Amino acid sequence: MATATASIFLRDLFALVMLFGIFSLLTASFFLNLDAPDVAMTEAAIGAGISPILMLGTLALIRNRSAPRVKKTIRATMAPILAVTITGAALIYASFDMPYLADPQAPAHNHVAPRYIQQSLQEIGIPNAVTSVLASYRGYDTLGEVFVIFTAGIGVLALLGFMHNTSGRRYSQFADTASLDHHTILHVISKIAIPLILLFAFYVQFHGEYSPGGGFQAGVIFAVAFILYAMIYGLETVYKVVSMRLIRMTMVAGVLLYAGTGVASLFLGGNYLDYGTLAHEPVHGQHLGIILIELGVALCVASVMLSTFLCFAGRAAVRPDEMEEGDKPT
Amino acid sequence: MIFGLFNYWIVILMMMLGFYVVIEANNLIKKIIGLNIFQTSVFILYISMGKITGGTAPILTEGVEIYANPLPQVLILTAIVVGVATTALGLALIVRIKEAYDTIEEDEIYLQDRTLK
Amino acid sequence: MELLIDVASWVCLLTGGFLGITGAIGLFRFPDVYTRLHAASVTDTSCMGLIILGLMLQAGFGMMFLKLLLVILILAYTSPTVAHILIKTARREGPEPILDNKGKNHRHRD
Amino acid sequence: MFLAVSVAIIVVLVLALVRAFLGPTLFDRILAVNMFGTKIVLLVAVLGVVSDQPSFVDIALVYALINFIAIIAVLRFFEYDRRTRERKGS
Repeated sequence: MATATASIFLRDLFALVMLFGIFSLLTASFFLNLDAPDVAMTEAAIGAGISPILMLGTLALIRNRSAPRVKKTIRATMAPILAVTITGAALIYASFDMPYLADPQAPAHNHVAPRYIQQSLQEIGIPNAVTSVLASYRGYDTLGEVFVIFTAGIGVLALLGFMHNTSGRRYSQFADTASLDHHTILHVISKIAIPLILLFAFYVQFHGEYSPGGGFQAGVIFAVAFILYAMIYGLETVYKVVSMRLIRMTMVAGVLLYAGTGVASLFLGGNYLDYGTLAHEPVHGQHLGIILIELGVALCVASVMLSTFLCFAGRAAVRPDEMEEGDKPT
Repeated sequence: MIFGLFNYWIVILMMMLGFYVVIEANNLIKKIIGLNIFQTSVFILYISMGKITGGTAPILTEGVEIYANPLPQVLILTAIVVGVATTALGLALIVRIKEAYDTIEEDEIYLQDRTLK
Repeated sequence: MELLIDVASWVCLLTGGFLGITGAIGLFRFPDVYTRLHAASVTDTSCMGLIILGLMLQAGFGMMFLKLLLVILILAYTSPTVAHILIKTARREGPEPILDNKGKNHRHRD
Repeated sequence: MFLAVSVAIIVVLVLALVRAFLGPTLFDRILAVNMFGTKIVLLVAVLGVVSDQPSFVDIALVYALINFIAIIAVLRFFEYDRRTRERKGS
């Protein structure tokens, strides 16, 4: 099923991005078929939502939609094909030693997984094993991932965000302000939709212990709601709600909340990120700790995604070649 | 039953497609998309390893004994979000490259670098 | 009673599936984007409604029922909106619609 | 019965996919993408009812919302493009 779309060899970049969206949706349903609803939700929200939006933002900024046809020598065409074929053949040869799909005897199922599945209900007390592994057993990993996301967010800010000033006054003269303002129906519908999306994000966040969901997904959905708002009502309107400064603050606050939970458990006599000490009973402590760090993850992810989008959009609103000569970044 | 391995073959096929796009494409955005396809194939590899016969989604409920392996799912869940964050970084770099070189074709950038020297 | 509900839901599901396929065929048979959108969006919305209605009847009242209701609501809002905006943008930017000899081919701008 | 519906949806999916590949204009592709998204939502909902997991319907909801937003983003992109051209023209 997923192979169908994998063959993306189009020259038109725009169509490429559209097909990439389809590809992600297909992958997500693939995950669902393989019993991974959490991952499917993440992939749908990210792959079909955020990444096409960012790619479109890039396309809007670089302004050429199609890649030119390049004449290549035979060697330049054959070499990649050869390399790919050899690697693929080697990998297929290697796959003969792998366990079959869904084989219960596979080594992956026999080491730590049974313990997670059997014990997590007593130790952590929440039904969604993915959440308990994510937040508690593998808390260190997740902390690291959050830091990576945070760093990437800072990187994008450093690369694209320096033309922002937080009040947004700079681009009022070139403004691409209220962007889709002549689509009345869209305005009405999105006014209904945005609170719904926000509500749904909260549901995903706080119900994530019982059903698929959690900080990562909720953060993305939350950011997507604001992105929709920005796309329909324009950047300036968004800055009235959340200023760039606020987004940066929440970005840091999310990471600090996560790390701080770990430090708090350290002070209360446990190991780092060992939430059992946060309350009188270990299970309650685990609950509290998971809620706290999921909140931190959601804050960080949401603000990173939002700031990335706003960087791209803000860049599109003030184009360097349309600015005064003196304004150009050096 | 050798067809029990078909998930690996799908993964390998996708991985090689992504790989091919990455090394063949001249356009930087196409490269990023190739990278994403490669990444997705790795995700599918992990998730398909977590699948287990007769299992259900790892949300513990009464009366269900077999669950899919939660560990690869956790790894991939975070990897997806990290993946999009790094993709965003790559795209931001592309925007800056476009501003600096006025092109996003790899050979033209190379040519400009050569002539500068 | 149970049989009645079952039959009703089957009818809904089958009609929905049939409509979906009709829309997809329309996506191929029609000559330009406007007629294709006509084929797709009308059947799309009704197909969605019917299939989810059938599922709701199958699921019985409960959490599932409410969530499916929410899905219907959201799709019923968004799907026609998307069709509307798509056609508006296409009219402004995209190709001219194919009209017969009597039809006028003004491009409207606002 | 569920099987029949799933097969119907999958047929539609394949057809929409082909349209997205062929699509002479961009709008055909967007249309196909939209249709694809809606049908995936339906497929996930059917899957949720069959396996009796209400949480799958949550995922269907996410798909529906994301699909809507992605299409809006595409159209916003067109709008932006048009404005840039107009600004350059004037």
